[in-house]
Amino acid sequence: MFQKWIDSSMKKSPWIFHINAGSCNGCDIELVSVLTPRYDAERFGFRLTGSPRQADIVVVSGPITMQSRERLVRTLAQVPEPFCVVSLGSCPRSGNVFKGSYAIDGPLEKWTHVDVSVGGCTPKPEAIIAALAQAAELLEKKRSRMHG
Amino acid sequence: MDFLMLAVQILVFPGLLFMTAMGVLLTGLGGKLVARLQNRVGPPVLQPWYDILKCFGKEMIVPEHAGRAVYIGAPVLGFAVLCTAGFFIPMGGRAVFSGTADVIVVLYLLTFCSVMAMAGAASTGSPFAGVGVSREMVAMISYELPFVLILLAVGKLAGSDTGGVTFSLQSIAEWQRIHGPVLFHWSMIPAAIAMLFVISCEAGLHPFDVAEAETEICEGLLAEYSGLPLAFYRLTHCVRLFIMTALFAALFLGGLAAGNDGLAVLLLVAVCIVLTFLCMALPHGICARLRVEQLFRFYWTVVTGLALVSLVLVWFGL
Amino acid sequence: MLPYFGEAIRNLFKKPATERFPGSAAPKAAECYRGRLSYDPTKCVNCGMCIRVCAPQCMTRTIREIDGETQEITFTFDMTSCTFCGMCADFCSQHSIVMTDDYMMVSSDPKDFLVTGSFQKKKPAAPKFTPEQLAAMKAAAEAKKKAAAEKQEEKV
Amino acid sequence: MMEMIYGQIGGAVAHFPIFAVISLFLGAFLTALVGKRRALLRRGIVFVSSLVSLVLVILMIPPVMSEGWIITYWMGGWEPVGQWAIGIGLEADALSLFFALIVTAAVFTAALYSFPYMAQDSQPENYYTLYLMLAGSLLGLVLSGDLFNIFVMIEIMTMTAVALTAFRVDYDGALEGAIKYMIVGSIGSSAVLVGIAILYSQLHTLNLAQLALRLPEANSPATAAAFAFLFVGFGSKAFLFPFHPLAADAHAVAPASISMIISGVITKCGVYGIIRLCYVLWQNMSLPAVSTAVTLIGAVSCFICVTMAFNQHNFKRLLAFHSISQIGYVIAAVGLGSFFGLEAGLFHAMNHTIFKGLLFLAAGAVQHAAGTLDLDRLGGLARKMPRTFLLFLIGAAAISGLPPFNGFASKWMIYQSVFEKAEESGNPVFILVLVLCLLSSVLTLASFVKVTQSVFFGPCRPEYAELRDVSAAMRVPMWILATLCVITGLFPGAVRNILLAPAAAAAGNPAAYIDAVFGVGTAAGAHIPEAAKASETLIGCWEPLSWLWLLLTVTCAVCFVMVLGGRPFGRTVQADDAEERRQASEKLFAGLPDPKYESFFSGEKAEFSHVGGSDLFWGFKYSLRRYFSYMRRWHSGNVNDYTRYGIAALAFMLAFAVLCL
Repeated sequence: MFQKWIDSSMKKSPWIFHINAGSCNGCDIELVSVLTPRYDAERFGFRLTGSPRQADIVVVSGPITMQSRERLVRTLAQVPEPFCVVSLGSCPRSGNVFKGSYAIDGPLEKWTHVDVSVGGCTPKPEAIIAALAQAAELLEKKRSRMHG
Repeated sequence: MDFLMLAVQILVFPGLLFMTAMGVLLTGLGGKLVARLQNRVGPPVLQPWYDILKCFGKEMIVPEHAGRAVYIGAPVLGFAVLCTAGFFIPMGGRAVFSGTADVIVVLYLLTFCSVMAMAGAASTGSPFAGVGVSREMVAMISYELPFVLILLAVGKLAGSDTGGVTFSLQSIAEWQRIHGPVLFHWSMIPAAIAMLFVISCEAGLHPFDVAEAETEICEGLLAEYSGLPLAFYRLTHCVRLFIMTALFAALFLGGLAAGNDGLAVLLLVAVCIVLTFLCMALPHGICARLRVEQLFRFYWTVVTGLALVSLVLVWFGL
Repeated sequence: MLPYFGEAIRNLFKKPATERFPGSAAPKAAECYRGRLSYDPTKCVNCGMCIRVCAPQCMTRTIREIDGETQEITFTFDMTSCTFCGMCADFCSQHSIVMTDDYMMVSSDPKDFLVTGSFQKKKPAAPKFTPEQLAAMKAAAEAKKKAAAEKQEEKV
Repeated sequence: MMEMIYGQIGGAVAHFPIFAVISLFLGAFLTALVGKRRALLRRGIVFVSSLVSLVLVILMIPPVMSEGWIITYWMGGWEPVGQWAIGIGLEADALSLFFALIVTAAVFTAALYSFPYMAQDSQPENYYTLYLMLAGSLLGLVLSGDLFNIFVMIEIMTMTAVALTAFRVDYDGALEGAIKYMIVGSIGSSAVLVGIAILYSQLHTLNLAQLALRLPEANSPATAAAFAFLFVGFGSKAFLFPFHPLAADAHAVAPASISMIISGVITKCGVYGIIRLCYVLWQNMSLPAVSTAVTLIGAVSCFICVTMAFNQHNFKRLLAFHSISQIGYVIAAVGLGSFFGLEAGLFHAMNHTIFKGLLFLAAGAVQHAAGTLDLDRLGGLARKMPRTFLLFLIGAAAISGLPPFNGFASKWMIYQSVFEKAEESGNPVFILVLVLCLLSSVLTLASFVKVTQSVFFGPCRPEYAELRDVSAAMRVPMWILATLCVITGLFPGAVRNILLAPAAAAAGNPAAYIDAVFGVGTAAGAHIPEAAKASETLIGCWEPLSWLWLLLTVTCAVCFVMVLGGRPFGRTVQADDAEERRQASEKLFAGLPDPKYESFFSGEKAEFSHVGGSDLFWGFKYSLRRYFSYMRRWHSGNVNDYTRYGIAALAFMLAFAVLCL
């Protein structure tokens, strides 16, 4: 019974950790604007944390550039289970206009399993909130799968 | 039989259960008020409870440089010591324990709680945590001076008729029962204002939480914490807010509901809510986080000045 | 007195300016907002201009022979690779690509991001003359024009 | 309040004071004689002599402390004739026995520590001879009832301490520290000598009891000058305000066991001298002028030393400055003149010897293992030396006054007594003193957080990778001190009744001191004020019951965590997509260790970076940078300045004494 409580609380307080894998900052500004009074993601318990150790949803933006690849994978390894990965905008999934360039290293899919992805080159904040809510739902399922 | 009564007092009423519930409620309400001040809807009032419960569910990663015993023990000990400090504060009438100098005991137990937070952070060995420890210590130095002056002022005022100085919260409560709350004596108004600032810095509330600055130093003290110890730190953060507001109520608004205890508890809750608004919501909604030496200079000049004013006034018997 | 103090207190009593998005419907986007593509295969003439102007090459075209002279052409637009610049919509002479205002492109599996459409197109009729004949006809026309020019000079 | 029993105590107990002192000096003589041959013989002699003196002092406690006897012993049987004390006498009343207990306990523990600590040093027999001479002189000073005998013991103490400071000559700065200590120490001793000369010229006697009898009515500017000289002499032994820079130079270079004795015991003899001076001889501590001056000196030296300790780079220099700031606490409490203040001061003096000794021994252990004491170059020793780390934590918690330890009990008694004195005397200087004391207690905590963070916590430096903890023999004395820390912290009431109340009563009651020498009733003739009323403030420390609940909540919380064993509450199977991520990171970090357990470096590879030493507390140091730069100029480090400050203090004290007394 206590496990169920914890699973439901996973959904209610998902903390976000944002990794900028070489993004043009368009998506980063949109992600932060989600916390402003107009869109207010905090009403669902979303909170931007500074350290991967306290992350539940890792939001990755930007095509995985060569420089940021190693740092991305290392930070993802340091996040405690269970957590979801959300790819923000077109770049992480396909490399967008930088596709095929020598400076980027494949879609995010190559490095980690992407749970939810948001389309749009700078997706609108409502789309981001919908994606985060979907990721939070996934968190609960992952947690319940984890303890059998 | 009184052992059982004491057990109930420890574990239920003014003890762990009541303090945790009040702490979580106050922090949640504070979060909501901050949101409303910023014209947004804000998280549900039980949000801190969900945060703590979620942290219980997360995996705990002990970094390789961390001393495992201190890593796990420090937050737990910090929380236990904080609750012990809570047992000394008369909540609605009488405290669980009361000695002759329990103001100094509360002061030192709160210091011990901060030291435990710092010990935990230092044990992880991460540079962010190291900077967090240094900032938390500077914050402690800055708010300890005015805090002591306020306690002296209240002790002096409350001891004026017994001819000495009382360091015991119990006798301060009795004095207020006779002469009315300390806050209503105009000479203590500056001390009350200074105490508001001390509460917000001691409980680590927004403009003064230089130690857990998530933007500048990646959660400072809690940079390496995840899972269960993190839950205890969040719990300590919530309960600390309640203990400081309850201390303010005990020091400045003691004897209002002299009669029955029920009214006194209700009054305590109301006072704590108002204080949460004043200390947590208002500053958070209005100004941004201070730098470390701005915080230090602010506390050692403005807040200490306020505390000194009321100490001098009380000293000359006003 | 304190900055924003008055405004903060006023906010306390105003209704918060938050869009209750998941509760209420998602607000409509601005009026010519470049959201998800919509592709109308019937209008498309497979000119390939969109593929030419698309910077991130988000569309792929596959042509399948059906029976000799008809081909089935399918276009798939990968929304996760699109930058929503609207170039394809501008250059599409037949206006078969239109940017709708649907911005809610959120899903877990990648297939939801693909906009596909296919149509069948007759092969163009075979040319009447073979290339050699064409060359010969051209040479004859050339000779005739030269002769006319010389006659012109004698008259002058 | 138990009354004093007069007359000569019968039986063997009368000879215990002289036996205790002689056993130490005899040990010194024997070590010099036969110590060169075998280490075991040497250690045996040292062990036996220090143990004998400790046991004798402990045996004296029941008669003197609880029954109220005052043991007097006359050298060579020269009993006083009429009201003239001819011979040199030892007089062990409750106050001197209290300090004797501190001396012998510290000497015994430091001896145990120095066996393994000095094992590799050359000529250990010289070390042990000087060590036992130092111990004997300390005990002699505390037990002697004759002022000149006290001066002789001061001389022996200073000279042996100087020699022992420079024992490890190859250690850089050792010789320089020793020379500075000798020069400034001799200034103090000569001040005491001049004081004794003036007193002898005025009163023609040097026996403490007779001085106490004759001084109140022989109040002339000369005796006031003598008081000033003696006060500055004893003050310099306790490294008080103008003499404190010397402490850092002397302690930082001495071997750990010796710096424990210097900071733990020699300073206490200075305090003992001042208490004897102001409470028993001149009985002028209750005068407002004297008590304000002494309390102010204590508070000022407390605050200055703690701010100086704040940005030290050397572990032992930091500890040295802290020991002087704790002595400042003791002097501030003693200077109050009230009975409760004296009790608080004595309690803090005892606690200080215990936790400061523990800290110095821990510093010695760190130096023994790591080889350096520079805070900027140490780091991450907690995982390599866990037991020393635990002992250091107990000492650090005790000195910064955290509740379950003894520092908290005595500091809290000091605050209460200072505020009561401020309340009763009404002059606001005591509020300033109280604020200075509370502020320095926070700064003490800050500097020990700094030491803990820079020496023990943080990632381990590569060069200390194969560092091992010190041997068990070194840790035994540290465990003794640690348990003392906890015991006196948990039961301050008991300590007060057994040790503190009789000692404070004896100090406040010069009449009994005189009667013990010259027979009952002599003091009554000369109008010696009756003993200061033992104030009835109920010191009820917070009851042990609350301890029970604190421990209960802690244990149930800890086992709650242990039961969970850190597993996130029943997690059994790895998250399903974790496998994918593991392969990806495997591909990228083939050779490197799994980054999951490295600390978060915002994505970078976790290299060695330790936040410690001087890059802590930037906010505080930046805000007070003008104060710190002034302080740095003032503590110049060359001996001429120190002597200049000493002479200036002497001149100021003379003027003050002659004018005000």
